[in-house]
Amino acid sequence: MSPILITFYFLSAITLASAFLTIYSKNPIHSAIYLVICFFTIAGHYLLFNSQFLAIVHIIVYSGAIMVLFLFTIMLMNLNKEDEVHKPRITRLGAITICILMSVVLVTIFINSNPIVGDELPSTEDYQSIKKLGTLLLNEYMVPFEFASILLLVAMIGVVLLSKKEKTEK
Amino acid sequence: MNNVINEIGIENYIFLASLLFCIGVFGVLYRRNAIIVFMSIEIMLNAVNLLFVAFSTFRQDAEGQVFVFFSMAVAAAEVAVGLAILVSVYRNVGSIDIANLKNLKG
Amino acid sequence: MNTLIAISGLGVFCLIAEIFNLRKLLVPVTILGLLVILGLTISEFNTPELFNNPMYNNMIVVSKFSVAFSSLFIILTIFLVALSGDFYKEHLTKISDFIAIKIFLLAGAVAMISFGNLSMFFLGIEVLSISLYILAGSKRLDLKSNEAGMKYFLMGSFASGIILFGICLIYGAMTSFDVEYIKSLSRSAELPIWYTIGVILLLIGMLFKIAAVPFHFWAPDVYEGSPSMTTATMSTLAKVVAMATLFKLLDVLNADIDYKFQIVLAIVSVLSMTVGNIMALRQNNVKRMLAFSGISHAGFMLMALLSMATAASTLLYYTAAYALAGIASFAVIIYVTRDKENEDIVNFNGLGKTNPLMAAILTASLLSMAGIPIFSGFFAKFILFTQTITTGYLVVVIAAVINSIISVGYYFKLILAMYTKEAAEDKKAVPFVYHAVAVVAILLNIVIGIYPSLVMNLLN
Amino acid sequence: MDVTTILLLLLVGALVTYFSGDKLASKVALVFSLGTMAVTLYLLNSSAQLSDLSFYANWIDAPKVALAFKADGLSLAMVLLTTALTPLIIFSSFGNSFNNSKNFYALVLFMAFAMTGTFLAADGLLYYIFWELALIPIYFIALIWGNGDAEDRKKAVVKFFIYTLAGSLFMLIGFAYLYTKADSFLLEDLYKLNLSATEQCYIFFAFFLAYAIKIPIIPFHTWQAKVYQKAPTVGTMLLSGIMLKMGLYSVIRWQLPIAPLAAKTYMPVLIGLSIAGVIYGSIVALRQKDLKKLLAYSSLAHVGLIAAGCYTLTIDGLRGAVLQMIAHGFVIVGLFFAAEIIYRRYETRTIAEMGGIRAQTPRFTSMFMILVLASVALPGTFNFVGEFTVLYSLIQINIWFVILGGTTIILGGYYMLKMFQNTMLGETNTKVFADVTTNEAITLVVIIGFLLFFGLYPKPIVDLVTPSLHQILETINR
Amino acid sequence: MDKTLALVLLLSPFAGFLFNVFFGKKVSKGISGAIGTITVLVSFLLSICFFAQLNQNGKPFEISLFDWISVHNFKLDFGLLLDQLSLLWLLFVTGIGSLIHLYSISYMHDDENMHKFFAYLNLFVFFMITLVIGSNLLVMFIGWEGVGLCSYLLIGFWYKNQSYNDAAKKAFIMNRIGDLGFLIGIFILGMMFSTLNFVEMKQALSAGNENTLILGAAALALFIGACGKSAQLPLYTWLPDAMAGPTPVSALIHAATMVTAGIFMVTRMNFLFDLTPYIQNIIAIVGAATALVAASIGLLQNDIKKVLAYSTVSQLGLMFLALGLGAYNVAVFHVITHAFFKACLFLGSGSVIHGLHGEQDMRKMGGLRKAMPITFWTMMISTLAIAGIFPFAGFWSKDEILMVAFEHNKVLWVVASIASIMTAFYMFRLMYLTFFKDFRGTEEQKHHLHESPSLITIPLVILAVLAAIGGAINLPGNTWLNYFLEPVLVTKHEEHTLGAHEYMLMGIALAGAVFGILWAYSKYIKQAFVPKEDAEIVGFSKTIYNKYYVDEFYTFLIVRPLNSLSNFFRTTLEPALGKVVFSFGTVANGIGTQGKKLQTGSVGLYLFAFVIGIGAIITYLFIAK
Repeated sequence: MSPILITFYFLSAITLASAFLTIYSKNPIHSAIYLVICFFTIAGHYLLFNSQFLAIVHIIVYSGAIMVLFLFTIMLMNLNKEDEVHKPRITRLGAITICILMSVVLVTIFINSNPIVGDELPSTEDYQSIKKLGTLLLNEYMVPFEFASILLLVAMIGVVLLSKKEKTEK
Repeated sequence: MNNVINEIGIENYIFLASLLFCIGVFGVLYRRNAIIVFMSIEIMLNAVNLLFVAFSTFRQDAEGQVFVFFSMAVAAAEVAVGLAILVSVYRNVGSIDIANLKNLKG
Repeated sequence: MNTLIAISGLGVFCLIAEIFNLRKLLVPVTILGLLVILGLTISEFNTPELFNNPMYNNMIVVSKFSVAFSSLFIILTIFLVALSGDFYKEHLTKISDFIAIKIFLLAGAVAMISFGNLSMFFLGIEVLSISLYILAGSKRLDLKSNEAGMKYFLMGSFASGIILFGICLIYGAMTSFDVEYIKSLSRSAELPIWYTIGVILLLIGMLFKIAAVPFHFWAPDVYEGSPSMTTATMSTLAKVVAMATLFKLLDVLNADIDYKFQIVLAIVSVLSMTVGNIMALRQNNVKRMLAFSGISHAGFMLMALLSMATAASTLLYYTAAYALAGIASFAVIIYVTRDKENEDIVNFNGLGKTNPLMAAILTASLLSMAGIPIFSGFFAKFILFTQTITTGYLVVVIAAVINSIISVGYYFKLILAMYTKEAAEDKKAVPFVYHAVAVVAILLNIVIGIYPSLVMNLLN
Repeated sequence: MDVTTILLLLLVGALVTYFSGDKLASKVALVFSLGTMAVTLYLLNSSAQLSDLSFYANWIDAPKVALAFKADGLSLAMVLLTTALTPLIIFSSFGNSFNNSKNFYALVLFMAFAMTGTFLAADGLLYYIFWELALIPIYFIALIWGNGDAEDRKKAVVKFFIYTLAGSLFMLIGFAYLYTKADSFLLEDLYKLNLSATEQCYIFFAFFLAYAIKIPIIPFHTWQAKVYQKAPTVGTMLLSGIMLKMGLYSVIRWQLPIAPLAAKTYMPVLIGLSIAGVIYGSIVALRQKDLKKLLAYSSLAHVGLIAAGCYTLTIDGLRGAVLQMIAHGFVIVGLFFAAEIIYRRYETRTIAEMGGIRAQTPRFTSMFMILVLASVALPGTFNFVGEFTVLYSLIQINIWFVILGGTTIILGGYYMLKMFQNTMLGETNTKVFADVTTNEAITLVVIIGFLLFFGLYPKPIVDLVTPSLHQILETINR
Repeated sequence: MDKTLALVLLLSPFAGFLFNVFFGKKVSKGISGAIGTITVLVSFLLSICFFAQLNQNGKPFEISLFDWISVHNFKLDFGLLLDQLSLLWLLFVTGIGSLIHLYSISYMHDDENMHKFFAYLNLFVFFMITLVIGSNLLVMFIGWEGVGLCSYLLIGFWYKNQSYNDAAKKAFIMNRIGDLGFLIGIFILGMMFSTLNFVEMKQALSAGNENTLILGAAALALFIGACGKSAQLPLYTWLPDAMAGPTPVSALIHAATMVTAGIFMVTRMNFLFDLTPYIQNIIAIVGAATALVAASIGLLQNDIKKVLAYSTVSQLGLMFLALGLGAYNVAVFHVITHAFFKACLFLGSGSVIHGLHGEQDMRKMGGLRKAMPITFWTMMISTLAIAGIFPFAGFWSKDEILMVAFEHNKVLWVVASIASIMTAFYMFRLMYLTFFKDFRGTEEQKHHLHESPSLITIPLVILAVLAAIGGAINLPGNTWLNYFLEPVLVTKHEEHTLGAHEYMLMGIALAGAVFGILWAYSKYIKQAFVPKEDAEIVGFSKTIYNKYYVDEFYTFLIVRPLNSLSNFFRTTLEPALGKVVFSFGTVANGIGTQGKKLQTGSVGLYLFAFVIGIGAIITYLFIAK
């Protein structure tokens, strides 16, 4: 077993475990922490692929922005209690069954599928440096890039719209 | 540098992403705390992102990684909007238990 | 492409307008702008040099199909914006936000219909969805609106996850997001199974958007809880967009849909019709009823996908007929229920006497949805039936016919209320804009009903 | 000038009536309907070749639909029935006052327009559109201006609408299927189709559902009595006088020639069903307590016989059916009008509350009596000509059909005379019954005159319809 | 010219009808009656003209007025045929019709609706003429139904009495049963011959080679029609009830003319019936049975008109017996004589009823001989005629029937003879109860007893004379009628040679009649027996008195089941059918109601459904093979 493989299994284990614990822990704060761990391990995977830039961005966006937002909300709502009522048992059992079934189905399908012929691509070509990504993003993907700004704009207006108190009009 | 994916095997990443995705789905179904449900959805998105990068590396193609940026933008926007809605629900109901949202039915 | 840029520009203009306190002018100017954009779009229709001409790296593909549908979306948006002026007059401070979001929603819609790259598609659908989440929850003090927004958001982002997973698998198989590339490759090479799964997941995500059974549960709740204006948007514009995109995806991704998938489509279609219609029978809330009616119409539209070769024009016609009727009916519904607590059918009692014109328009639009000639709803269904029979799905057509019959039951419940019950209140004045929108919409509906070639020939 | 003039005139008439205001509406409608009748008569006499009156224009390219109106003896006879009955029906309503009468009369004219279109259309889809279009006005007429308890009425009318719509939607499937075969909806092209026996069978029954419900043939008749009872008399007249004939006409024009093999295969069943309707309708009518319902069931019995005639696939059957359609159209309008005259005075439709009217109103009694006699097909009335021909066609198929179908002679006499006895005869009623007004008398006299004249001299109508029926028969036997 | 005259002959009563309908109320009753009578008289006179003409040249006269109905294999015109048979009928229809019109002027004078009465009577004559002179079966059918209609109108003339209306309705409907048979007969013949014209059918049939089975069916169907109109078993029950109408109506329609239409039709179609001996047998048997049954019922009736009604049915039975035996001319002979004496009897009874102000029960009569001598004597003559006493008209015609019966079948002869004896008995019972002994009515009635006015007595006298001497048209040895009818009959009538055999039969018949008379005499004059009150009648007499309960039997067998079936259909089957048809809607609504419960509002559930949906689709597409 190569070190890479070991690293992969290790990271994967943590990813899955922390993801599971995110869902399973009763305290939302704990969930958030587990989620952060999960995100970090995913960043680890990115690093494993040698895409450092993406890993950084990932950490900044998810752990930095999204998780902060989550935590902020949790704090705001004062949710750090463990008093959540569970769904009825039948629902929970159903959820477990369905998810296991679904994983089994997906995995079965993928196992049964034709093995991908791993054609050796020349590893010399640069495909994931910051420069390459930047060029790609601002040339070919210029339109979606701009469009993403509209997306963010919409989200921004939306959030303002949803939270803004209305002035009673004259 | 050797392609990492060839060593680990793309299938493994597919399995990992699938499992992660399923865990996300499981969370959505399992919990009734809206914020945890959101988190589960984030896990799902991350699972997909992971797979994107894996494919990108496997194919030696940068587009997948570009797409991840968009996906992140979307995730951020969604979370922002979702939390805004969540907050206004919380203000009105005083709870973020999705099982309590049963006024509309029938 | 120009359309998309112009629309985005218009959206930004709306935001800027607020800064300069141009709120009163906002609606007319926006409509004017949309009309100009409509003209621009239509002018593209007969300029083949734009087609198949890769611009912006094939991110946006302009074709007759996309232009036709874009025009339809713009027309619908014009109606919706026109109605907004009165609808949001209580929230004047926010009106530019509302309008801007609607315009961006349109931008998302246009991106969805004219995408040349799956990233555009994904961003488009997200812009559309996020706009709708916001609009659904926009009545922040209203519990129902909150609930609707919450439910829609939860389920919508879940569906986004599914769609994203699908795209990811497609990418894994194709190494590209470019649809032309995918299209050509999907015909030739031996594909890994991820591709098919990816396609299926993507389509399931779209089925969620059009509210097909069993992914329909959100629709009635969200339609009922959202502000009526949003419901109108969702049931007309959003549904049409999702449907057109679903068609385009099918067309692009899966050059030859295999038989098994057709069976799935047929089953989902029949289920949607049946569940939608049967559930609509016992509803008291008009918006909820129309939500179920929308589910059944989604079923009908899915039927069109069984014969892909001719589906484009059929779908254009059906969606146009359905959306125009929907706009007309929502204009009346919004007018009737604008100062009511809810949208129950009792609010419509005696409308035939207090306001015969509005009652007549609502009747006409319901008849169109039920598929009575001379309204375009009839032709839409008829053409659909003809094509489906040609393809050989007689059973589906028979199910569709039975469903049409059921649907008459609940459409008539509303008509009966208007004409046979006594009104609870006196006649009240109708703002001009409701009349205008309702009349124009239903007239358009009748015009394409009397002369279907107008629309049917566009995409041939 | 061609048949579209009639259609346009009716449509314009409907619009003008709508805009003429409540006071003038009835008169305007009458003028327009009389105008259409005049035009119809003029057209019938103006041209040596009826086919000159046809009209063709393209309408929709894909699917290929044309504005095709075919004028042959059969359709013109039916158009004449429509345009002749419409003024009568409108005129008969002069004694009533309706709320919103402009809407009411506009709807009546619009319905006449749709029905005329149905009779004329030579393109399947166009025909279907008119067919459905005729349903909407009658729905509103019955719903808004009907009588009796609103909830009951609503139920009955909605049932009627959904039921008829249900049937016709299956016809639509039939047409869609035919289109996939012929790539055209034109009557001629559909006639030319070579369908296999199974296909014909499907088409036949898809059409049959629509027609059986509209005609109605048992057991598809359940909507009928209630709707007749609840609709305003004008609506009932339109329904029973003309609209039922749409179904029968369509059997002859569309169902039989397109799917002749199926018609031949299932002939005994179809005739049997129709005749069962005759007997069933008559028996149910025996004990009806409501005058309009009784007339409804009598109508069920009569149209059953007409339908049986159609399905014999003989020239006598078809011709008799057409003659009987016209005759029945007039007589049933007259009878419903008589019921309305009684209602105007006694405000009841319950037979038990009538009786003893004869002494007070000899004129009305005589006219009512003649209508009753015409309805039981006494020789000398037009109805006899039709009934005779139909029965004669039945015996060409099987003697038992004529024996069973002929029971209408006995049972019809029984329930009609019983009804007449209970409504008109007996000790003089204590309630005053004013004799008929001039307007009412004119309507009745016109109907009676028509029935008696053509009863003795049916030749003009026979000569009008026979050639086209022969053509259709040729198509059936192709 | 002849055509015009024929049209006048036909339309004259119709003109009278129109006049009385439209202007009858405005003119005085006398004028109304006079117009009614004169129009019929015109027809009578014209009939005489035509008769004279025909008698001279022997050529039947046929005209076609206009095309009427056409079916695929033939066209029917509206045509008239004036031949020996139709003219014979025309003569006595219009003749007796004129007399009865005349009679009615006085009889109906007190009725407020007299103009209507005359209108109906005129209409009846018009239809009767149509029936008689139609050149094809369908024109005959117009008249056939038309007279039925007039019969309906006239029976229910006093429309305020619902039981009269019931009687009218019953008459009409029972007639219609026969009419259906008639129509079917017409259809079969039309199918076979492609014509309904009598002359053409006769020619076609003489060509031969026809399927006797189908011919038999046609003949049977026609005979059923005749049964309805001529009140034969089993359709006879309407005729006694029809006595609800005014007496002149009973005389004209229900004795002299309309009820003989069946005989006319069978005679008209003799060429058909001759080819179907089975049917002829049936006719003979039905006729004989009717004669016996009706006569036996007549024995015990107490209503003067009912007695006459049953006697009519019985006599019609005898005529059908003759028809069944192929002796058409004999039947026609009896029709004519019967028309005379029965019309006279009815008018006489009308005179009695008139005198007693509407009393019809013989138990309340008696001793009227002195008060109403003319009535008594005319009725006596007619009674003798009907009883078959030499040399009155009835003797000759009835004797011929018995003779024919004897020749063919002894059983039928016995039956007919018994019926004749019964006839003699009940007719004299009628006479004795009415005119002899003492008056049994109220004092007031007695006080008002008077002979009827001359307008009533004149027709009586004329008819009595005819009843006395009418037999002269076909005396043995001077068989004018037989010769006259020869052209229209297929089978030639072989001449009776009056041998000992025949004289013996005559003797037996006469003796039987005398026996009946004596029997009646001993019972009602000697023993002065007066029939008991209804309640006291017991045993078999009660059965007879109640007409063998045939009406009740019909009610039980047909009317009641029909009504309960109708009730069942109306109250049970119709709603049930409606429910079944609309169960579709009910089920859909039910599912909708249940479905609403599924839509719980819980996002969790919705997501579950979502995931299950995905799972199902993927499983179906990728796992399931």
